[in-house]
Amino acid sequence: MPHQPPSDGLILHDISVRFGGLTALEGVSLRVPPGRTVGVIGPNGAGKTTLFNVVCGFVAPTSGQLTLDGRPLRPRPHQLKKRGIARTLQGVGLFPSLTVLENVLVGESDRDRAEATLERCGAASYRDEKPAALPYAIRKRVALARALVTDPRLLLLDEPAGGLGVQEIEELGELITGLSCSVLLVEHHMDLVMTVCDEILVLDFGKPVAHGTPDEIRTDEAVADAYLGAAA
Amino acid sequence: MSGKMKIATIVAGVAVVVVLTLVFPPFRTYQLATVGAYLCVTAGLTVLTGLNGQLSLGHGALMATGAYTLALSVNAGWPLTAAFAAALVVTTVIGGVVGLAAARLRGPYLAGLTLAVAVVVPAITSTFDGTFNSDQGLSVALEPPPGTVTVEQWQAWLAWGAALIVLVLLQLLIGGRFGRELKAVRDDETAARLAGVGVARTQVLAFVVSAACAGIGGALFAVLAQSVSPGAFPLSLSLFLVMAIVIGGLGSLAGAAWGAVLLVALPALAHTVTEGIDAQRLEGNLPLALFGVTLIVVMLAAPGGIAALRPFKRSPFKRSPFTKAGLRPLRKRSKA
Amino acid sequence: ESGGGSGSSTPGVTDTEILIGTHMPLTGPAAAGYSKIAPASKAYFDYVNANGGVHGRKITYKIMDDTYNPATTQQVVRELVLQDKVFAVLNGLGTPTHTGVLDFLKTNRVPDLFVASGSRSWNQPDKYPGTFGFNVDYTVEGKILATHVKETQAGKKVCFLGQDDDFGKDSLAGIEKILGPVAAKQSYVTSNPNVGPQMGALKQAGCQVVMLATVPGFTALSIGTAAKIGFKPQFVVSQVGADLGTLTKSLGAAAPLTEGLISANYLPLATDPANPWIQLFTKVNTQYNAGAELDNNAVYGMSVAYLFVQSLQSAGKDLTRDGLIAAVEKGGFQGPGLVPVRFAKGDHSGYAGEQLSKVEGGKQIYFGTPYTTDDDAGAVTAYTTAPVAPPQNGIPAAS
Amino acid sequence: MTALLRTESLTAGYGAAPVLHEVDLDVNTGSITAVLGANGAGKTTLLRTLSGLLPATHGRVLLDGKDLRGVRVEEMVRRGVAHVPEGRGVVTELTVDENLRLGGLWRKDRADVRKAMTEVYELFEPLARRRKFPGHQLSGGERQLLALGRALVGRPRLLLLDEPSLGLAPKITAQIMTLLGTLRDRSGLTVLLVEQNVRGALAIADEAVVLALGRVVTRGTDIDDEMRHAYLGF
Amino acid sequence: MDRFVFLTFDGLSRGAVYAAFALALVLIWRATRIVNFAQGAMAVATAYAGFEVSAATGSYWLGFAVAIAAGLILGAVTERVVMRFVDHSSPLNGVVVALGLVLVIQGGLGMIFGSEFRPAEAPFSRDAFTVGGVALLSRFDLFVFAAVGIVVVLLALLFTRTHTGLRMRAAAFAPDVSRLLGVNVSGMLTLGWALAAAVGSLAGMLVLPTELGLHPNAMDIVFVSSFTAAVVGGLDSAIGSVLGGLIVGLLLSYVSGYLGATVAPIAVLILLVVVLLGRPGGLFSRSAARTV
Ligand SMILES: Nc1ncnc2c1ncn2[C@@H]1O[C@H](COP(=O)(O)OP(=O)(O)OP(=O)(O)O)[C@@H](O)[C@H]1O
Ligand SMILES: Nc1ncnc2c1ncn2[C@@H]1O[C@H](COP(=O)(O)OP(=O)(O)OP(=O)(O)O)[C@@H](O)[C@H]1O
Ligand SMILES: [Mg+2]
Ligand SMILES: [Mg+2]
Repeated sequence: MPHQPPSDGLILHDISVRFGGLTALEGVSLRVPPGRTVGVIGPNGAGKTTLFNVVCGFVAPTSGQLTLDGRPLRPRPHQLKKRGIARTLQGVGLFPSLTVLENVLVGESDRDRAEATLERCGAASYRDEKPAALPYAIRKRVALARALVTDPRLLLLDEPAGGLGVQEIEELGELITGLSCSVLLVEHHMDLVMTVCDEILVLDFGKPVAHGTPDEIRTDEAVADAYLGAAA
Repeated sequence: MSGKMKIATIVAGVAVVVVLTLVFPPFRTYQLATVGAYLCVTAGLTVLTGLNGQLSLGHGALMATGAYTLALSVNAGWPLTAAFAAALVVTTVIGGVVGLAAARLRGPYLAGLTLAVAVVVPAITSTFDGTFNSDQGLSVALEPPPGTVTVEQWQAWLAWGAALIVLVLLQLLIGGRFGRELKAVRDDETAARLAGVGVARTQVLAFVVSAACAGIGGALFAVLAQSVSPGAFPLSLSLFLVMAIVIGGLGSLAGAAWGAVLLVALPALAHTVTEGIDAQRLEGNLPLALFGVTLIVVMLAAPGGIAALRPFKRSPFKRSPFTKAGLRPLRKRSKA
Repeated sequence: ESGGGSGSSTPGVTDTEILIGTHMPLTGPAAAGYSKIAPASKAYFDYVNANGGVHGRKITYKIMDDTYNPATTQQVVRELVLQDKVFAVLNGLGTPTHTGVLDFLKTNRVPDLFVASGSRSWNQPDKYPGTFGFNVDYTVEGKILATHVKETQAGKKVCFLGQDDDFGKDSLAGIEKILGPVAAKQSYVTSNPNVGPQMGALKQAGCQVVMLATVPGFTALSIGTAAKIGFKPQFVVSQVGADLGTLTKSLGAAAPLTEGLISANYLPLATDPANPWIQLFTKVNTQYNAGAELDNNAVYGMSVAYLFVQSLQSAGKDLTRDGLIAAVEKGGFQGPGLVPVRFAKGDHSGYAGEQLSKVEGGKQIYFGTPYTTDDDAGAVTAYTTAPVAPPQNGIPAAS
Repeated sequence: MTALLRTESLTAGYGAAPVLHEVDLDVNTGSITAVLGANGAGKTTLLRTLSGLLPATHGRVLLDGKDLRGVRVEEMVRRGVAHVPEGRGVVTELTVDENLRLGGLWRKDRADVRKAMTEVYELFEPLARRRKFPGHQLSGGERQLLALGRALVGRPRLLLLDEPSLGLAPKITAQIMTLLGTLRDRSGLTVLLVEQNVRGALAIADEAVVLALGRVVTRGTDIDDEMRHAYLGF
Repeated sequence: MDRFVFLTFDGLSRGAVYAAFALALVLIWRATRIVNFAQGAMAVATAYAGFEVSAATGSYWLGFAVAIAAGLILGAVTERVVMRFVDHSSPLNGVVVALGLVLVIQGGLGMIFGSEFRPAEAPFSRDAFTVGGVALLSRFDLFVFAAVGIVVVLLALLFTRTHTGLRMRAAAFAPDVSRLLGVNVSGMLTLGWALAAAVGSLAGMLVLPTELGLHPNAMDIVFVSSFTAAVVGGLDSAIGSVLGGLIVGLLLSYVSGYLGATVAPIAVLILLVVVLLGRPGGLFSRSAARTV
């Protein structure tokens, strides 16, 4: 897809978020360069989703700055589309009363594009069904299609592999690798994270504990300790 | 049904009604006119409440706004079309103001606010009684209908002409992108935001659209009654409007049409059925109770409303509410 | 068409039947009291029908419930006129409700007789030639009550509490015509059943006489609230809100508070068994009103029906709408009223005045003579003609 | 070993067409049975039918040899069956503590409920930090832990788990799998474990059942390669 | 100053009455997530029963007990016979059925008792104690305050301290999950309705003596004011509803006293707008729910 390569992508600078007495993020800095895939991992409750919420404007950071392509980002969720950002939710977040196709059309009302995106995500054959009756995996594909249809420059994926089978995850990996936009990926499925990410940020209790390439992270002691456990 | 088919159905339906006005006796024609006026309101309300999930218990007050605006304009010597335009503009503005407040509120809190709007009408008419003439209201000086047309026919044509315009415009509006956005906001605000839908904007717009429809409906009522007074727009009117769209079938214009018919037909039927019985205390009370029973029975038997009934497909009685509850996906319920 | 001479072409009239209708609140908050009126009228018509009817025609009275909602009134009156084709509308109740159908009834040339409200709107013969009032109008009443206050309570501080509509305003206008500006005035709305702030203000203003233009529920509430805060003025209450039976029921154990209450009325009181009219109405009531209690509302309903039968008798066998209106305008009716109805060519207002009543020993009784006056600057004068007795069979004779 | 749970030609679905077809199952006391299958195979439907959320259209379910037909959903937990549904089912309006209490409300042994709650808090440290927080503030994984912990507070005999690893960090997933093994060995807990994390599930399972299009296509202690390729995609 | 004091006490005693009824609304909201529009009509029906018994036996307190008991029964029956068969996939279905019930009850009461006002006696004197010529509160007002206070405390204890309260809340929020956890959801709903209707009946017994009297529609206006009060306070908070009731009562009193009775509804609307724009979930709402 031909579009202007962004000058310098998304930059988070020293972001902190507090909810009352609870520190959800503390001093997180991160750059998502154009076209690259950056993974964010960490134990449950480490603040990954909160990080996404900051980028999307659902949560105002207690301190720190955000810039997108050199311009400050003061996001409002429904204006993300205009700035070329799209996001999937940790659950599924489909509109139950709309059909699969209509769900995608909410993101982008061009019918041909919507159908093409559904096709690309492998959900085209369900276009006229309501989400409730679909298997979880299909619903996740539709949710992905709804984010992708806006043709974003930055895509935020919150646990896209949750609930998917082995083969499904492989297909998802291929799809992510094939994307030309930059991707910020939160995921607990290590195989996927390790194969698709160019670099990975590890959070624990809201603080960055490691940052590096998949290989570096795989062998990092602290990460194994806090997150991967014996399974790594 | 495709959008074009739906519009064709609307036009055909209105045409049938107009033919009926030529053959019906005057009172039936007047009832048809009333149905047409109600239809404008229920159609707008079903867009707001059915499609966008915002409950308004104050649409009676918006109707009053339209009715009073028309009355004041006509009495100031404006032609009827200009008076209708004025009613439309004023209710749109008021609807926008209420909608702005409503967009922040959910569920019973929205119900509470709109309820307060509904009960404020008499207070306003008596506080500014120089303009609105308190409880007694205003009479509307209308020119007699042209030619040999009877008053009732003229009223019916006016009402159904307006209903035609309202329905076609609403169908165009909800058949496309706006309709999807309304439902998206109702289903999941967070996901809607992320998909680029301005939630507050959509909600205010929905309120404005439905207020405009209510204004037109109210203005038609002023024409039908040739008078307006606060007593004609009580809280019960607002509640009945909500009942009508739910019983008719929430969220579809067909449901709104059923609702409008029921608003006129049900009380009349309840009265007719009980007419033979005249014991002092039953009079009035029996039809009232019968009306209530009908509402409950219909709601239990046809939870999707009349418009959703497919009599030959499957009996609604067969579905037990318990297995139904079991079917609900857990995911949606627990918001997890 | 209504000008046609033959009975068959007049809507609602056949050789054997006259169909008339009315609108009343039978249900809803306004139904209290009022819902008894129409059944009483109907009972009287049944009595007349059982005794041969009027000119051989039986009267059928169709009562429509409008719940005091003007929009419903529109519906039901149209149903009566367009669908049922009633000959006339009788005793439609309520100012806001009935105001809305005046034009419709006029357009359809339907006689609109004896409207049940004291508004002055019914008396516009030029604008609404078919509409006639029945109740004494609120201004006339205000003048009469105020005259009594002026005579018996001279020098006292007189205040006013009224409903926030025509009823209150017209009453106050009448009162102030006689007394000049009152010392303090307050108003209430039916949607807020707490008159604490108002009574508090009147107490603080040092009012000694409080004149009420209130519906019965609010009369009771006002008296009760006043007592609650230790405020015991002389209450002078409009007939609309002074029916002792209703007040007693509302007040329950506090009913003794009504002692000494001054009001006025133009019809015999149901609690006066010596009155021949009450005797007649009691008889009709037991026979034809399903054992309902004969209270002042029922007396009112029967009096309306009596006046209507008088009008029919006077209109003659060849019944037309214009004929009926002409007969009413001819006037000269004598019936249960303590004062005459004023009907004439240029006057469509109802009863011309009232007689004062007082609650004594738990009973509402008349005292003094009836008075009449107009709603303008006219003097309040005593009416001394003795009341008539009802005809032997209880049915007005053809005149 | 005896069969704690047994199904006989169990058939169930949501509309006219069944989703589950004639499923026969034997789950031995004190065993872990992994239920595997592609997305949409009917795993969730199977668990919902077992716990009574979805009525069976045909066939029957036996617990301890007793037919469960007519037993109400709320009764199941008293018979020792705990179902952790797909999508967690945390009551988001209640606090973490209240959610946990809810898991043991039906039990008479109050002291043991308190003990069980303490154990859960020790086991799932993120929950301990959030006792008084309303459920809606929790992260996805924390909710999953809460649902699981809540089931444990009831000290069930039979645990029906629908993708417990969904949204959990690898370390915690491993911890939970170990925990299941321990509970099985120590207190004879029986588990029916629906998992997409096939490797992890098979590592602790005594037996595996593979569903495809609502039918049992294979079962046993180990799944051969052909089956793996055909139904599990690896 | 005297006037202000008088109006304050007048508003408080009126507000206590709204609070009582708002409590019933809050209770049923917490137990079933339904705003019961039939609450007023149900309360009137049981009050008729109560006052009928009082009149027959001459004992106010016997009638009082009968009214509360009738509330319990009516609530339970309403849930068992009607409400449980309502399809709750749209929250409006329950609202419509409740409105249908209002018509049935009001029609039924009209048929049985007629539409005249009947006296609703108060158990204690309604004559206010006066201090320096200013009327403050009556014995009856104190009774109302006490009753409302007790109910608030009991409700708070029920919901926060008891297992049953937890079950009721869980059943209301997540019926399916609750059933999986062994909660008898249908029983909880019945209990919720029964309790709410009983509190409604209590409120009715407290409200009606201050109204025009007993009448099928007697609670219509009270319902509106009390619903407003509950919304102002926050529907999830018993304390909030009491505070909301007192605020609405005071506002109505001050406005009627200083500006005139006519403008009172306008003042209520303004109050709602101001409160809800600041706190869309009422004064006592908790922080907004996390949605992502
Ligand atoms: N709106 C909020 N109010 C209060 N606390 C919050 C809020 N949002 C998040 N938190 C808390 O902040 C912490 C981080 O939450 P977050 O959802 O970002 O975790 P996460 O890294 O996405 O975890 P998971 O992998 O389980 O999804 C959690 O402990 C959560 O309880
Ligand atoms: N509520 C429902 N209404 C109708 N059909 C449904 C419903 N829930 C599930 N289905 C259908 O039943 C089939 C089996 O679904 P089920 O959820 O049991 O699969 P699963 O094996 O749990 O898959 P997943 O791995 O995606 O959770 C699917 O084809 C699905 O479309
Ligand atoms: Mg997360
Ligand atoms: Mg599943």
